[in-house]
Amino acid sequence: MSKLISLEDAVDLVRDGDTIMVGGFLAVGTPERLIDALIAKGVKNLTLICNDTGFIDRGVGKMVVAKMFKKIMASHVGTNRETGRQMLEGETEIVLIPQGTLIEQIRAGGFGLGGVLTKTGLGTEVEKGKQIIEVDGERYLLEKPLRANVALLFAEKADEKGNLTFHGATRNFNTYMGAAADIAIVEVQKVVKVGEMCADEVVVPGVFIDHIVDGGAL
Amino acid sequence: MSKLISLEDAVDLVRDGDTIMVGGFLAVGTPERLIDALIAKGVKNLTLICNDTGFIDRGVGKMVVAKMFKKIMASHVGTNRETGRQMLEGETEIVLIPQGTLIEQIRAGGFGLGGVLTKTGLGTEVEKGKQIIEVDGERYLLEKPLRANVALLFAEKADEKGNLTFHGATRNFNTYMGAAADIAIVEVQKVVKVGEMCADEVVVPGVFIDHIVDGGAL
Amino acid sequence: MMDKQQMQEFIAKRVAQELQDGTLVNLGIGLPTLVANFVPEGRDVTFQSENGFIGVGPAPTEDQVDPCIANAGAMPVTILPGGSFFDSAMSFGIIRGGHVDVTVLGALQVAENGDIANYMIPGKMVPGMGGAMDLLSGAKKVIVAMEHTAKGNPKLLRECTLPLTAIKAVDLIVTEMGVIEVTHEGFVLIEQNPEFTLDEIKSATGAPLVISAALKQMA
Amino acid sequence: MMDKQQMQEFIAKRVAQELQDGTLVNLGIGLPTLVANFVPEGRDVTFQSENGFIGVGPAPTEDQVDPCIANAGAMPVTILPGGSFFDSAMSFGIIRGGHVDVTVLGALQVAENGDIANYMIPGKMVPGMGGAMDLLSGAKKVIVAMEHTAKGNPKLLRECTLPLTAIKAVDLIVTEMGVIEVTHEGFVLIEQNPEFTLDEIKSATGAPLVISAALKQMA
Repeated sequence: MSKLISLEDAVDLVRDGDTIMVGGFLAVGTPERLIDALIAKGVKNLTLICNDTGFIDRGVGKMVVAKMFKKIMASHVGTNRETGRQMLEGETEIVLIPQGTLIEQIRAGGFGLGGVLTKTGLGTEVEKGKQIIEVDGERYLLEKPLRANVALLFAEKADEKGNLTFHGATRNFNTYMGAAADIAIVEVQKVVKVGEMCADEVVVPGVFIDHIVDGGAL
Repeated sequence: MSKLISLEDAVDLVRDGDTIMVGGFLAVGTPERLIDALIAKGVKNLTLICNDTGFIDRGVGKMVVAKMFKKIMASHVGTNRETGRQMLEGETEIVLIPQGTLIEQIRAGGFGLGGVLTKTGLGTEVEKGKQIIEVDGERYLLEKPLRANVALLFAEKADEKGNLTFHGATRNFNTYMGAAADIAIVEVQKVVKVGEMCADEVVVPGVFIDHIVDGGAL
Repeated sequence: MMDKQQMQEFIAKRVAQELQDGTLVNLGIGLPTLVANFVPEGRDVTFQSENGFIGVGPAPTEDQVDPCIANAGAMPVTILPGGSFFDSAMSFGIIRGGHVDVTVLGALQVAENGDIANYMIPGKMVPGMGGAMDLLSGAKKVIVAMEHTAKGNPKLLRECTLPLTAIKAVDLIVTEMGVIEVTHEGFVLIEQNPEFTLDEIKSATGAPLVISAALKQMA
Repeated sequence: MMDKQQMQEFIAKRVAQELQDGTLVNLGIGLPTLVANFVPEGRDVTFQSENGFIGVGPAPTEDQVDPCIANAGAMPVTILPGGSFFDSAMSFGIIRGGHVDVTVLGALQVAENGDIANYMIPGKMVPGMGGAMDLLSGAKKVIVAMEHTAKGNPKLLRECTLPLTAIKAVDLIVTEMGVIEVTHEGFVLIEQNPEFTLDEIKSATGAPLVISAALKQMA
C-alpha cells in the first residue's frame, strides 16, 4: 500500500497545540511545501523542535512570522529577527539546546533510550536544573529524550513504502525525527515505485515514515 | 594520502593484550583475511568485543579456536562450541551483553557519550552491579561506553580516504566500531580512487578509518 | 496426536493469524521462523531481521545466494522489493524504540505476570541473549510460540524459576493446546485446541488458568 | 596600523599555520571562516561543516550552485573529492567523540583557565549556541581567533563575566597582538606581533600574561 497522500491531507494531521519536529538546517532540507500549507491552514499554539528558526522568508521561519508557535526548542535562532522579537517580548518561549545534544535527544526519543549523557553544556547555563550523572569518575549531563506528535521531513527521494534517500547536506535532523514522532510526514522531490530503490542505498527505512507528499523538484 | 596498507602491516598494529572490536554478525561482514593474518601472526591475550563468536571455521570463531582471547564481550556465543568449552572450563571470561545494548555502548564510546540508558535487561541478570537511573519516573539501566585499541572492520568498498559503502546485511557492527577504536582497519572488497565515490553514497565517513586493506572479492 | 513437526506448524499457523495488515514483525529462531510460511494470503506483513534489514524474503535458489544476505540465524535469505539494509544501531533503534509491531519468540518459561525466561539454564552452556532482551522490552506486542510443556513439565508458571530474559513482557502465548492471553488477572485461555480437554490444559499449566467467557475453538 | 579586514586576515593567516597535515578542522562563522583561505600550500587539511559534511570546498561558481549544499552559515559551498555527507547525529558524533582535530572559534571572553564565553550577552538577543558547546567540549584542540580587545576592553580575563559556553576548553588564542597559549600557569605569550610592545599587549590583557622564554615574532 502506498503511503502517498495529498498536501491537504498531510497538513490536516497537524492539530492546534501539537508538538512538531521539522527537519532542515537554516532551511536547507526543510519541507517548504508542507510549511506553506500549514501556514495556509493556520494551525496554532504549536511547539516546535527544529535545529533553528530559519529565515523570515524561508523554512520554519515563515511559521514564526505567522505566530504559530507558543514554544520553540532549537540550537540557534539568530538568523530570524522575528524569533528574537517574540523571545524578547515574551510572546514565545524559546529553549536553546546545544545542536549535538538536540539531535541525540531526538534519536533517544525515537530509539527508546532513556536519555543522553553528554559533557556538552557542563558548567554553563545549559546545566541548570538538570541531573548530573557520574560514570567512572567523569561527570555528564543527563538530557532527556524528545518526542513529537508530528514530524515534517524533507528527502530527495522516497519509494512508496517511505524508504528515503538524500542529497547533499539535507539529512541533518531529517533522519531521526521520523522515529521520534507519532506521525511522520515526508516531503520528497521524487517518488518511485516499490522495487525501484536499491535496498543498500536506503538512508531512512520506511518503517519510520507514515505519509509521503510528492513536492516535486526544488 | 592513501590509507591503503598491506595485510602484514595491518596485523602488526594489533599487540598482545589489546582490546579489539571485530565487525560481523555470525561471520557475515567479518574481515576474514585480517582474522587469518592475525592467527598466522599469533597475537595473544586479546579482549574481543564482537556481536558473537561466529563458527569454529568462520569469522572470529577461528580466533577462539586459536585461543587468542582472554575475555570475550558478545551478545551470543551459541554457534561456536569452542567458546562454550572455554567458558565452561574457565579458560576464557565471557561477558554476555544484549545486542542492542552492545551496539549502543560502542556508539557511545565512539561518539563521546557517557553511557547508554536502556530498559533492556531490567530485572534480569544483566542488571546486576549496574547503576539504575530514573528519568521522569521511568527506570533505566546505565550501560557504559565501550572502546578498543583496534577495530577490524569489513566493507564492500572504500575510497583511499577510507569512506566506506556496504552491501547487504554486512553493516551490522562495522559502522560504529571504527569511531570507538584508537586504530580502525577496514578490509574491503574493492578500493577506488578519491573522487570515484559519490559523497551521498558514503555510509561511514573516512574520518573514522585509519587503514585500508584490499581484501579482494569474497 | 500430532507429531513434533505438525505441532510446530499448527502453532506457527495460529500465530500467523495474529499478524495484522501493515505490521512489522520480528521472528525468533526455531519455531517462530516457521510463522513466515503461514501469513494469510493478501496480508501485507513485513519481516525484520535484527542483523540488519527489513523485508526478509524466502530462501534463495542456488544461483540467487548472496553471502552478504543472511538472516539473524545465519541462514541465506533474500530481500523483498521495498526492503532496506541498515546497521545494528538502526536495527535496535527500530526494536527498542517500539517500531516493531510484533515479535514472536520461543520460551523456556512464562510467568502469569508476563515474565519470560528463554535464554539460560544455570549450569548449562549459556549461548547468550542475542537480541531477545531488546525485542522483549521494545516490541509493541510479544507473542510466545512454544510447546505447552517440556518433557511433561509445565512452562506456564506462577513465577519463572530460570533467570529472566525480561519482566512483564509477554502479551500472548500460543501452544499446541491453546491460545493464552497474559492479563492483569493472569493467564486467560481464549482458544482451546479441541484435541485437548480443559482439564488436560489446566493440568499442563503451572498457574491458575482463567477460561475466557468467549472461549473459541483454536484452528 | 591594520584596518579591520587586514587585522582579521592577519589573524586567520596565523591560525592557518597551526593546522597540521592530515587534520580535520571545523571553522566557526565569521573570522574563523577566513582561515580556510590561508592553509599553507601542500598541507592536507580537511574541513567539516557541522550541518553535515566533510570536505568543504570553495564557494561555487554561479552554475555550480546546488541548493542542497551549504555550510553551517547557510552560504553556498562545494564539496571536494573524497568528501562525504551525513546527518547531524553523525556530525556531532564526529565532534563530541573527539574526531575533529582542531576547531577555530571566535570569543567574547576567554579566561586564564580556558573558560570561554562566546554565545550570549545577558539582556541582549541570545542567538543560541548552535554547535559551539559541542565543538568546545569535543574537539581535540580549540583555537580562539579574535581581536585582542573589544572597544578597548580586554577579552582575555582572569575570569569570564559573561555566561560560559564551555569550561576549560581553550588551548590557544590568536589575536592581532600575538599568540597566547592557555596553560596551567595561565596565559603565556609565545608570539608577539612586533607592531605592538609587550607593555601594550600586557595592558590590553585582563589577566597576568607570562612571556615565554622562547618568545617569537608573529608573522
